[in-house]
Amino acid sequence: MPRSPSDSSSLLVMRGIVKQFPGVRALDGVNLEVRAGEVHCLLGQNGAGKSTLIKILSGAHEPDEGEVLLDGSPVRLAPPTAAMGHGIATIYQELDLVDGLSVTENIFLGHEMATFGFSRRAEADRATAELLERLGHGEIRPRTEVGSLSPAHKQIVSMARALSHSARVIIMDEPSAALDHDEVGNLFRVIRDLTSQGVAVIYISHRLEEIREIGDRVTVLKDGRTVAVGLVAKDTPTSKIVALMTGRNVEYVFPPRPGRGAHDGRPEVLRVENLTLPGRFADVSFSIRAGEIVGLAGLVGSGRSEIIEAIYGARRAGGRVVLDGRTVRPGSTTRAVRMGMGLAPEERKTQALLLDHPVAQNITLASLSRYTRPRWLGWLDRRTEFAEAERLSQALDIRPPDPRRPIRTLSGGNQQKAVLGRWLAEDRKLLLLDEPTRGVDVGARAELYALVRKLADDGIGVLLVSSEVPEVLGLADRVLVIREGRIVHEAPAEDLDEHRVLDLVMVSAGQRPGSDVAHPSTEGASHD
Amino acid sequence: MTEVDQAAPTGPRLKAAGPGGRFGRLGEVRHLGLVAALTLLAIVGLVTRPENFATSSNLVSILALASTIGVITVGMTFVIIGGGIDLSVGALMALASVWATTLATQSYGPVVMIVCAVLVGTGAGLLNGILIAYGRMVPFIATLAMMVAGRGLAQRMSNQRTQLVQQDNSLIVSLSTTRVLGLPLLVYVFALVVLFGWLVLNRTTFGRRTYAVGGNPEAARLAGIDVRKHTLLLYALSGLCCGIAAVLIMARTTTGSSTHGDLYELDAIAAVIIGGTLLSGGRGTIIGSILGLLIFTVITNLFILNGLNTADQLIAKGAIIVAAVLLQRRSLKTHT
Amino acid sequence: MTEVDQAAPTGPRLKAAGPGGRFGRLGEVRHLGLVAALTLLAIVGLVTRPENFATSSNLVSILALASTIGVITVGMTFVIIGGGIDLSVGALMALASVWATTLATQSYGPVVMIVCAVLVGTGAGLLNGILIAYGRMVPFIATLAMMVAGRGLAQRMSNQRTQLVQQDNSLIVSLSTTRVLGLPLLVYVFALVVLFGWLVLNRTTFGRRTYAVGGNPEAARLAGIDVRKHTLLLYALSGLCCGIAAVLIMARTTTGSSTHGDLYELDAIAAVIIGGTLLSGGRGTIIGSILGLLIFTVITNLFILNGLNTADQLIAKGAIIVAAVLLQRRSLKTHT
Amino acid sequence: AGALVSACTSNEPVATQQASAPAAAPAAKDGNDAPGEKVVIGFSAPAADHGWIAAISKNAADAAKQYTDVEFKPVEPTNDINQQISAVESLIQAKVNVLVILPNDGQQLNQVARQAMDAGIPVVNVDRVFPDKLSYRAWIGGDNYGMGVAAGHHIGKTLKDKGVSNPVILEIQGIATLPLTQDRSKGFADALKTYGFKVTAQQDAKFTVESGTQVAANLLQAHKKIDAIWNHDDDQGIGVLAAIKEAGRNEFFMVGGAGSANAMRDIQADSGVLKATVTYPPTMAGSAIKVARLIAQGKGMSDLLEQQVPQSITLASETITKDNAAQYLPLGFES
Ligand SMILES: Nc1ncnc2c1ncn2[C@@H]1O[C@H](COP(=O)(O)OP(=O)(O)OP(=O)(O)O)[C@@H](O)[C@H]1O
Ligand SMILES: Nc1ncnc2c1ncn2[C@@H]1O[C@H](COP(=O)(O)OP(=O)(O)OP(=O)(O)O)[C@@H](O)[C@H]1O
Ligand SMILES: [Mg+2]
Ligand SMILES: [Mg+2]
Repeated sequence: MPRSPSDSSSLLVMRGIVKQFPGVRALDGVNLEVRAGEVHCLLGQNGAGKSTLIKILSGAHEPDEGEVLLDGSPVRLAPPTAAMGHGIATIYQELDLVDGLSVTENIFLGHEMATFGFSRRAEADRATAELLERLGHGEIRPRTEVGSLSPAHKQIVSMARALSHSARVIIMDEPSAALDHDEVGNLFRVIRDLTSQGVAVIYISHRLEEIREIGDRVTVLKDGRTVAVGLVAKDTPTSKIVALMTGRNVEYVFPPRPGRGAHDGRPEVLRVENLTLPGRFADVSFSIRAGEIVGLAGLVGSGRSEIIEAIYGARRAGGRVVLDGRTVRPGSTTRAVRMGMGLAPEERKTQALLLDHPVAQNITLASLSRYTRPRWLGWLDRRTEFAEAERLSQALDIRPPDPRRPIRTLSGGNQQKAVLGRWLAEDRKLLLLDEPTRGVDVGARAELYALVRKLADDGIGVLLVSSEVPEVLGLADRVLVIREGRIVHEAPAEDLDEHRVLDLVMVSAGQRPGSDVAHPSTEGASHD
Repeated sequence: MTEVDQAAPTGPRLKAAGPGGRFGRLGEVRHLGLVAALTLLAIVGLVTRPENFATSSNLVSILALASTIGVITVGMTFVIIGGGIDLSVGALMALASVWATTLATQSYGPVVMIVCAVLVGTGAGLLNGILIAYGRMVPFIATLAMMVAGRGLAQRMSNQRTQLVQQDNSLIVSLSTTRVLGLPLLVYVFALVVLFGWLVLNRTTFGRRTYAVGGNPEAARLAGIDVRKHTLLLYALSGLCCGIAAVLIMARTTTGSSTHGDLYELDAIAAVIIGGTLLSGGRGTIIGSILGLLIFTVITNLFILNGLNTADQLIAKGAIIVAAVLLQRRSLKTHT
Repeated sequence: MTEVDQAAPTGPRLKAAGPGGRFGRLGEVRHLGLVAALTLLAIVGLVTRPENFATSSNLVSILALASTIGVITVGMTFVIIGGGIDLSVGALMALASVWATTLATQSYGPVVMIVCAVLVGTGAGLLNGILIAYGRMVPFIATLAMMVAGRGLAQRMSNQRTQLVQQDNSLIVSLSTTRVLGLPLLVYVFALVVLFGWLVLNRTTFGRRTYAVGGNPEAARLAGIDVRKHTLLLYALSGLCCGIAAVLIMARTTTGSSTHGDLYELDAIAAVIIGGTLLSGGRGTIIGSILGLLIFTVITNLFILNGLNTADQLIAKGAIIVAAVLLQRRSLKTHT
Repeated sequence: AGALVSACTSNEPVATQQASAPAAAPAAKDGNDAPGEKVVIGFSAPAADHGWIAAISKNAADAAKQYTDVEFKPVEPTNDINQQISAVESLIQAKVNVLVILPNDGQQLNQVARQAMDAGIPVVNVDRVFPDKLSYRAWIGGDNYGMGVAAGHHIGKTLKDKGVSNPVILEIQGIATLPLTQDRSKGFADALKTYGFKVTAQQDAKFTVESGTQVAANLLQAHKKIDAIWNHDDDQGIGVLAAIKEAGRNEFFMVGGAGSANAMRDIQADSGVLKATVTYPPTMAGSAIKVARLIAQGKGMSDLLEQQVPQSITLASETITKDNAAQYLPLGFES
């Protein structure tokens, strides 16, 4: 590969970039230098300013100060069309697709193939099919409505869209957050393909092992400033990067777990019998004991989230769910909560948060009736409520430590802590955690792991879903491996390693896991 | 994720961040704009009609005019914050007023009439709620159907005639004619409803849940809130307000009629939105809605005092709405 | 990604999975429900009035009735898919009809009258667009203000009188009286507008971008679309449709009047929503809206054919709207 | 001569009938028009969204302008009862000398009119009557029942003369929920009954041109052969006629209502189906202003023997046909 670190011809240079938001100085003099044909990684804690920086590059924000040089000459990148004109394409962190439009239309949105305003649809469809083929996802059909795609496929479409611009610089803001191991490998293949053609890739991720695998050089941001520029990825130890990011030494390790068989005598918190939702999952049976953390491992689309949601009553499914000896009637989250369950859902922003509301109100949302007096009147004792929220946010070390701030202004990791905090206000018997660390930085992760373990030690049962196999293996006591909606293996975490899990998880050789993501829903349609 | 913000789908805002920020302050600042607009209108009143505008009897008249629709606006605020909309309010008020003034009902005396109006309003509101929460109909269509059918039923019950409140039941009329401390009783009813609405919205779990249900129904559901039941209750509450408003309009006009409350739905929705509540739900205040409503009422009063003709009055009203909103925007900007 | 679905905030859907799915088929299936509702209505018509309903003159009459508001519905579909709403349509049609029938305008002959109506509609629509896209006003409020002011201006211009189209300009009236292949010309105008709207919405970049602007304005902006300009154009388009509708209503009633198009805004919005367009924007079809509108027109026709009185008409209309929506839901369910 | 059936079936017990054709010009024969003590006349009417109501407001203003001793104080016209109540309240507060009120609904405005009377402000009630006699000093208005009767007689007689049996007679009302509409329909039905006829179908068209077109278009589909139509209002009649023309129907004749200049011209030209109209003169508003002035100044009507203005004045509804259209044309209001 034509990559030489000595090649000093910088394609893109940013100098002294400042960006001020009302009340926040998101960027405070950031420098960045990117070379042609390299994968330049941008690292930093949640809220460090990574997304803001790349939004300046993509023309979505205008910087307050500083300059951007492309090929040595200063350029103006706003509005987004200008950045595109300069050959800069972006895959945003928040999926930026239009659900109501087809795959093709999303990919060519803003730069449609058209004659006198009329779309040349066949031609665009062909181009789309080629792009998707190149990304290894020929099975996504160009005319499919994007809203019906799984998150992983949406991510692929976003990528295809960036490629459609034939850009010189492609920015990827946490592209792997919605992808599983296999998909990430696929993504890396595409990235290598791009860099070999001289395209520069700016890559953002909180998964440090990915940086090691794909990255050439690393720039680290902290609190809106550059703390390290152009470190060579292969040569810098992870611990050093983490120290640069967080300003302290975080052990990227999991809390110790109680020994094998520690839970044997303890009561069953949850028992699931033959849980079935046709077309999604079938015959799921397992149990969780008090103090136990059970992990669900599987590929994206294997049905883990749906199993969790069915247990919680958010989806109706056949079978039986028993919580603490009592059968849970399906179909009502209200009942599930009353019986002692709690769910930290997969998509924080859409499924858990009231973005405009203060942190405090987000924390107390599920336990409001605790602060009423008298209860039947529903009269809120707001002082007690606030005190409780404050206590929890301190206990969870939510930063900034002001429960009155709208939760929108917090970084992802801190938002996630508030979501967990919601279930700590009241005694829970079972916590269902779906991708609890998605988009959360290393430092915050370690804290979350410790918190979950502590909750378990206090006697709560935990069901954990994560697409990061090491996380499941590191945190859970016992692991259930899910494939195509069925439990295919169950073992204590100590008895498994990453390779073994990946083998179990894979669908029979030759078949792409991605193709499964789309099919069950189609089948479901024809069954009914 | 961009909020699908129906209210302002075009703003080139980023993720609706920005001024939406601080909670308490936002409230205050929003109201500041409305108060400024009201003050401006008052100044216009004082300048153009110095001898009429600021008289206590005129102010009482403004409040009395605002009472009926004001009660409805309180219910509408709940519904809109909860992510819905209620087009049936005017029709439900008419229906309740007709039902309560049929000869049959009137024969039981004023208390039964009041109970009847309130029950009819609440019942029809419940039906709205059932269609929306359990029949999963779009609120706009469900309440539109209710609006149409409600007026039809009212016409049918009243035989398309205006029904007088009979002499025996003049207790109801006394709500409008009896004054305490210079204010007709119906203004007190209005004030009580506003106070009650404010307390429920700001001080009870029901109110808190209303914001959650409107702001992010999925999150509310996953937090264990029974979103459907809550939605049902919101429409019932709006219906209840229509029932109370029916009593007030009976008191004020001494009649029940299928023509009462024509286009109240538009006025109430406009007041709520001018008051800073998002049409997409999850935000808003009772105080804002009431200020919005008062702006409309004062505008009307100024027109009456100045004897503008219909045409000019409409033109001016349109212009004032635009001006008030832009003024409010301005005061928001300078404060963030 | 849960769509913040203003339309159905209560559904216990997860991640908008479920029927929202396939594109082409969805379209078909949605329309299937509407077609089923229309068919049912037609059967009712055939059974109750066998000698009147299915006559060609009655069908022509239904189409002619649907033409005016149909043209407006096309514009409304664009605005709502683009994430907005336009309450001013009825008023703009009235204003355009009045402006085009003033003595001054009429003296220039029919062509100038038509141009005048279209320009007035488009101009007022542009003003809506400016207020919303650049003044960042909430569409509901901006177009409400325009509705109020538009009617006022129309009343002022016409001196609150009905203005007759003069004998010299009867070319305009001939749009309604001249028939080609049995259909009055105005039905062709309607059909052309629908065809044009369909082409623009489905086959041009402008149309596809409208979905993006309504469905995810932030994504549209990041894709380099000028969201504000696009929004502006959407309201101008709606205004243009009002101008065309004004010509049709002039042809049909032989007058311009400030009372034309009363409550058209509600009817048009209802037709669009019944047709499957989300009030929150980003989804919808022209065909659906037109089918929705036809349902309303056929209902009215059936009522009058059967001699129902107003009260019963209203009650039945409310019930039919509910039934149609539930029927549509059912047909959606069985197909996914 | 046309079937001039004078409306002697007034439902007002103390009605004073005016001469058959109202005087075309305000008569200034006596001292009553000479400037007297200054009076402030408050005026409230529904919003003018319609030719007849517009003529009401205009006639009132024109009549007031004739007198130097009258200060005319109109308030914002509105179609919302609640607002009209406030408007009248504001006039009471402004302490006008006399009030002229055309209420949106007599019953609903009764209370506030009573307040005015109690406060010593005489109220002249125009057209839609207050149910409580204590609420007004004088009432002046058209004869809605009589109007229906006139239309019924005209249609009945014409059809009888033609020898039609079982005729199809359609009625297009104004706003169905107004008492005046119900009075008109009752008079119409009663008069038809004397000929053994009845109304085949009835729809309401909200007093607007557009609604007139729509209702008529549908009614024409519902009835393949029609003998006569009575349309309550000449304004909405423009729309009705447009629909008839569009459908190319002419097997029937139509009678209008209210008496717009436009309708009279059509009748005079005898070019279409409109053969007659029954009047409901908006000049009543001008007369009301005159009456109000006299009441405030304590004068009587000089043609009458009484010292005071009568309590009730019912205008006759007259039938205008091709024969007498020319005579009435100056009194017709422009739509
Ligand atoms: N539009 C905005 N208005 C106000 N503050 C903002 C806005 N966008 C970002 N911020 C703030 O700027 C800071 C940097 O945010 P940014 O999204 O760039 O962080 P990030 O490094 O991408 O974090 P993450 O890893 O969680 O994605 C944060 O404090 C954030 O709250
Ligand atoms: N929005 C959607 N529309 C259609 N099908 C969906 C959607 N979301 C998920 N699915 C389908 O549901 C099935 C299970 O998805 P689920 O989200 O439960 O999987 P998962 O293992 O939790 O994966 P992830 O890690 O993405 O959450 C998959 O077949 C997927 O294709
Ligand atoms: Mg980020
Ligand atoms: Mg999942």
